Amino acid sequence: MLNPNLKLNPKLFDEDVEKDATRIGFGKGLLKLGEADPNVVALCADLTESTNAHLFAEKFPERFFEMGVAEQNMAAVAAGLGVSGKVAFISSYATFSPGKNWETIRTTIVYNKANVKIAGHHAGVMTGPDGSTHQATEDIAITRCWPDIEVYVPCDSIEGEKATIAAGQIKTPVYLRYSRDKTPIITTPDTPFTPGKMFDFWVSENPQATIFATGYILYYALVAARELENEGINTTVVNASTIKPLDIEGILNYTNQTGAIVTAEDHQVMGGMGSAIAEALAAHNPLPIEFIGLQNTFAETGTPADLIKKYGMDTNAIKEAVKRVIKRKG
Amino acid sequence: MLNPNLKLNPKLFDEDVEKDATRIGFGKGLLKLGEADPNVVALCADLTESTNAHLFAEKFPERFFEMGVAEQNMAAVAAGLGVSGKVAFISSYATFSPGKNWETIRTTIVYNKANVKIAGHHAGVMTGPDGSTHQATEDIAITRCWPDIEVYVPCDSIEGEKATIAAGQIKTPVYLRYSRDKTPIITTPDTPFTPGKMFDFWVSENPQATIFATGYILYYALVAARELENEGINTTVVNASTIKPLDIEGILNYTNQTGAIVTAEDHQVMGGMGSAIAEALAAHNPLPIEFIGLQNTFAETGTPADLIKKYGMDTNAIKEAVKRVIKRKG
Amino acid sequence: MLTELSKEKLQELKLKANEARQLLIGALDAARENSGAGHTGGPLGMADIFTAMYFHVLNHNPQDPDWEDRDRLILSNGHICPIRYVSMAQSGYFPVEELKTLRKFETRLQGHPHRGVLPGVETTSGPLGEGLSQGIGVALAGKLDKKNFITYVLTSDGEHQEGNIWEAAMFAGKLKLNNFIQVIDYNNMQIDGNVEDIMPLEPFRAKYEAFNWHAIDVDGNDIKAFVDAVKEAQAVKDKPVIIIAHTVPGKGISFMENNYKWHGMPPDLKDVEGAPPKGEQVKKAMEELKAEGERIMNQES
Amino acid sequence: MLTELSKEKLQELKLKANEARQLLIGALDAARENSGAGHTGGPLGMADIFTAMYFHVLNHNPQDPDWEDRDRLILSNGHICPIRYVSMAQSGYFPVEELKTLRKFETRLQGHPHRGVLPGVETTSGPLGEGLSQGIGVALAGKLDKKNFITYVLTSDGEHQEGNIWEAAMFAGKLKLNNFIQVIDYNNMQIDGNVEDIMPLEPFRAKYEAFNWHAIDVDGNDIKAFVDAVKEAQAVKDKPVIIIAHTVPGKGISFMENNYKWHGMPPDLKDVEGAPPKGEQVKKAMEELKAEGERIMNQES
Ligand SMILES: Cc1ncc(C[n+]2csc(CCOP(=O)(O)OP(=O)(O)O)c2C)c(N)n1
Ligand SMILES: Cc1ncc(C[n+]2csc(CCOP(=O)(O)OP(=O)(O)O)c2C)c(N)n1
Ligand SMILES: [Mg+2]
Ligand SMILES: [Mg+2]
Repeated sequence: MLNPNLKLNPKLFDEDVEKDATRIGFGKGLLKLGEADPNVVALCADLTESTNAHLFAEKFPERFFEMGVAEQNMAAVAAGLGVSGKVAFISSYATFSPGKNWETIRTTIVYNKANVKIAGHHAGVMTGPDGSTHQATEDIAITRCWPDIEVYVPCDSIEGEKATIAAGQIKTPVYLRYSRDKTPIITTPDTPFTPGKMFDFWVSENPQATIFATGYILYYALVAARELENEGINTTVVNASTIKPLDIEGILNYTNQTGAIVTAEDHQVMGGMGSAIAEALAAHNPLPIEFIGLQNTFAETGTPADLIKKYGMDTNAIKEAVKRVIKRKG
Repeated sequence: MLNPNLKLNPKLFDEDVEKDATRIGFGKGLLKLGEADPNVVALCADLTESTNAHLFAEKFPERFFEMGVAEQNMAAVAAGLGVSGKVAFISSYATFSPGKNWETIRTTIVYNKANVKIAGHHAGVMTGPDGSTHQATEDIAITRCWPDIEVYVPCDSIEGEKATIAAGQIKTPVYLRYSRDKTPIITTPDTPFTPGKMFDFWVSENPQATIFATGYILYYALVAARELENEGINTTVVNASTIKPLDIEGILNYTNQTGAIVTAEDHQVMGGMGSAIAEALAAHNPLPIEFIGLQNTFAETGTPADLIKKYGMDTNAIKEAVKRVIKRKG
Repeated sequence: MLTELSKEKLQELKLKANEARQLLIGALDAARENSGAGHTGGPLGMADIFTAMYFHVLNHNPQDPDWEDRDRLILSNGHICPIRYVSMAQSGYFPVEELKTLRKFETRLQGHPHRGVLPGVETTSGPLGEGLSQGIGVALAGKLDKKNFITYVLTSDGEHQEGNIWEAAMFAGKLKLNNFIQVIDYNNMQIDGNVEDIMPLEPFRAKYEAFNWHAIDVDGNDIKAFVDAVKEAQAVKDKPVIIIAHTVPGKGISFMENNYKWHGMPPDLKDVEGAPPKGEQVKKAMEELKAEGERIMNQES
Repeated sequence: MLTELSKEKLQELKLKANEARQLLIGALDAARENSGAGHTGGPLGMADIFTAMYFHVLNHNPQDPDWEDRDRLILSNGHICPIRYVSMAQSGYFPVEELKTLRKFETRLQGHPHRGVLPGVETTSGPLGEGLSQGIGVALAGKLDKKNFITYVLTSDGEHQEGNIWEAAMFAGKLKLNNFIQVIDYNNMQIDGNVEDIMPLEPFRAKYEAFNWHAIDVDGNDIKAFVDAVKEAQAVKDKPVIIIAHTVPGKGISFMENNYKWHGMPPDLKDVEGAPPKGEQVKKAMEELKAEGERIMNQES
């Protein structure tokens, strides 16, 4: 069942569950930060409405910088602001930022310890019809490898807002990952979001497998858990909304009993969230993992639903993976 | 003992073992490719001598393009050449290429399937005195997450030459990683280099642990294995010179008996070669791993020896890791 | 060398361009159905230039898209690919009906163009600022192979805010590349607004001249003037050439012209100020285009 | 406002610059010992400008490096940091003896400057092309905080081949940023050769003017002329300003001047054509510098 302590959305499994995009949470969180702290500034590279930075831009025009289509300059200007007492948010699509400005961020923001938050939008194949050039499917891999940055991937719009605000409250670099389409609201304003901590959103007696899901795909994982329960298979589902710092204690706790893991992310399997968990377990307690995500392939144009299905990231795929991994326990 | 079938350097463990930088192998390999195939072209971003592209540039000036300090343009121009029947090599320091042109490479080379090889130099902390901005310590992570690219990390200058030539002989993108300083020659011209295949350079009866090492650090691993043998600990040491495609069969074979692994790389542990092996084992046969590499930190200015020691990547560190991982089996 | 553009040919091209706009609206209508998205403003503005390219300027063979002596048309601002697809369909690269698959799952007409899936598409694009460099690479390969083809690269004003473009401009200037012509869609439009408000490019011509290019300003919606500009460009041998094509985004549809809201939205997706209500936009657009088609037809011939 | 540069002050600055060059050679001599590497050509060429900055132009306090009203000096071409370190030591940011730790393991004088390890270093740099943007960000923070400090950004000609620089130039032009001055080390040298051979920047001034900057050309090895240029720059209020400092790389040491081989090599590392043999380079360099110091001293005073 849904963890009763986490105050999750009671209507989550309704047909007409409320939906919203995680990027909307970014817009709201950024606006609130702007209201609370005059040192918060925002920069955007010609995608102000699409990334939802426009709420902030309209309210605080003097603290908003329109950078045009220039992601490198955006990152390094933000770095200059970030070493000068400002809390700078930069937003674009994740393929372009941190994609086109990867090294700029590495040197001027991460190594330089500038107070800058990188908001990467249009994550994953669920970006849909724009096709693979616009679907960020390696952004977790290329940011989590940096020392000292934090990486948050909210599961819904409400957590998106919380993650944005949490990022604004620490002084070091954070990478935030948002997606484009509306997805089910999983949490409520009262659900905890704590950087560096993973929560078990689905709990059951004697679980046989643990599913770690990051981002909107958590919804599919929860639906999978519910359906599996009806088939007599109990699982734990964990919201991996902080990928860095990695909650190693949590991971060990949630997997100790099950000894079998499925990771689910709309991202390449190589180097992604599942990879981070594989590293942690190999170092502490090696266990079998089935990885849900892109299997060494680019995607293509299509609706989110078409693509999520074709590339094996939907509820069914997760259920199959759970069954496979349980078998592997031997 | 050194695997007698692989025709390795018999003087490897001598005090005065011959040394050379892997980048020298790049220069030689590129020159040979240029001699064999008039369609081979090379581009460099104001580091012609340092990356050893000058041998090619001097011999084939009309097929060499000096790009100035402009890594994005270099990548995309190469992509244009690569879709037009040319085999294009681009060379710079790896922090800058694939660092400053990461997305350019993703779209115009990798997704576009252009016949371009990315030669990334000055890999790892062993780059030394230039400091962390010039030490590429995330380049494996940010390239191996791309679909369909191949990733080679030669262990010495001779393998560097072979890897370069092998890259020029396939029609798809390859990332090649080279290092700056002179390091011991481990192989001979007769040692096999086969993309996608890992060879066991150190073999022993009833090995208790398997060490995977990538790049020059393989030397430290071999020395560690030899010293451990004297202490009564038998190991297998594998040259992980192709990181992608990953030799899963080989990995399973080399670890089946030992059930305990050490990975060693001059790179962040997060997302690196060890991470790739952790992914593969979690998917097929989960085993304990001790990871040698940068532990979520940037390095600094220093001599290669100082840095390799401080950041725990030398022979001693590998030996300790082997001992730790063997304990974890029990 | 370009053949002379006769009066008859010009009228034919104008009709083709009008047909292209109609096909484009049809394709975007389908794209909206297929996936709820599609770019309208830029493609409409570039319909005249694409028509001129595919039906007069380019030395190409739709039956043999990989013909090694073909002129290369590299589209850097990939998001305007719908108009390229239309011109390609009109030329015979693929059936016109296939235009209805724009942005549909498993289509060859990807949301941004991808090399390999549709013969005739020379490079993958979408991320801005990368096509000028790619085109230079293609042109250099032509030089190395002693080929006579010309590489045309189409770029946009918005993407000139990307540093990569200026790296490429500097490199082409160094090379004095002369088998290569850039055409920029200078429409003063990008996503967040007008280019001159968002990140001004003016004085634009002076920039290219300072990067050692020959620049030609032209009305990009005047086919005759554009063809003349290409002719002038082909004659320049000591510098790379940029044709600065001043175009009207949304050209041909009164309620779309010069309004940046139409950058990335297909008709009938939303109500838009100054436009017919959602549900009537396609109809109204088609009416306007058909009337314009009649007008061209009746222009003395 | 800058105070007038008296004759006495000018002579003092010239002596400081001469001392800086001597300290620099000493630091590089040590760097070679510490780790076998170090940049020589660029730092020597910029010794006069760094001296003018630290001892006349900058409003700063070595005893309080984080003073919030200090002028900011951002070094974009990080590899020339040895001369910054020298000026900082001369100013009292840290003991002159510490210069001998250049590029030594666990030193504060990292091979490329790193913010945080040495108070007074404003930003991390080394990868080229990023400092102009960082400086703009710093200047914007100054505006937001209604501070009067000026942000000076030092860049190099080689790094003007990076697109990032032109993105930044375009942005500063849009902002008409006027609490901000760029000084470029226009020395026609980069690693692979002379800039004008490798990737020409000329006509350079025209480029910046086309990007809406005010440009001032000056002899970067003439302290008086440079200070005058800064004065002129400070007076421009409707545009960002670039001071194009024409410098001689290797300045002050006959066998190093204008030879790009000295870009990234410390003295006495290798035999170099036209230079004294390895082992005598430091000695010879110091002799030349000392002689020049005497000459300045004896210049009427
Ligand atoms: C590198 C990059 N950054 C951002 C985008 C998102 N984007 C797509 S089109 C566009 C506007 C560019 O202006 P322009 O090409 O002039 O647009 P048009 O004239 O067609 O409206 C932007 C910012 C992108 N495709 N690539
Ligand atoms: C992005 C990037 N690419 C390459 C390098 C390597 N590099 C260091 S200095 C240099 C030459 C740049 O020219 P310039 O700054 O004018 O050098 P100088 O005048 O000091 O010789 C290069 C290419 C770098 N530091 N950063
Ligand atoms: Mg435009
Ligand atoms: Mg220079």
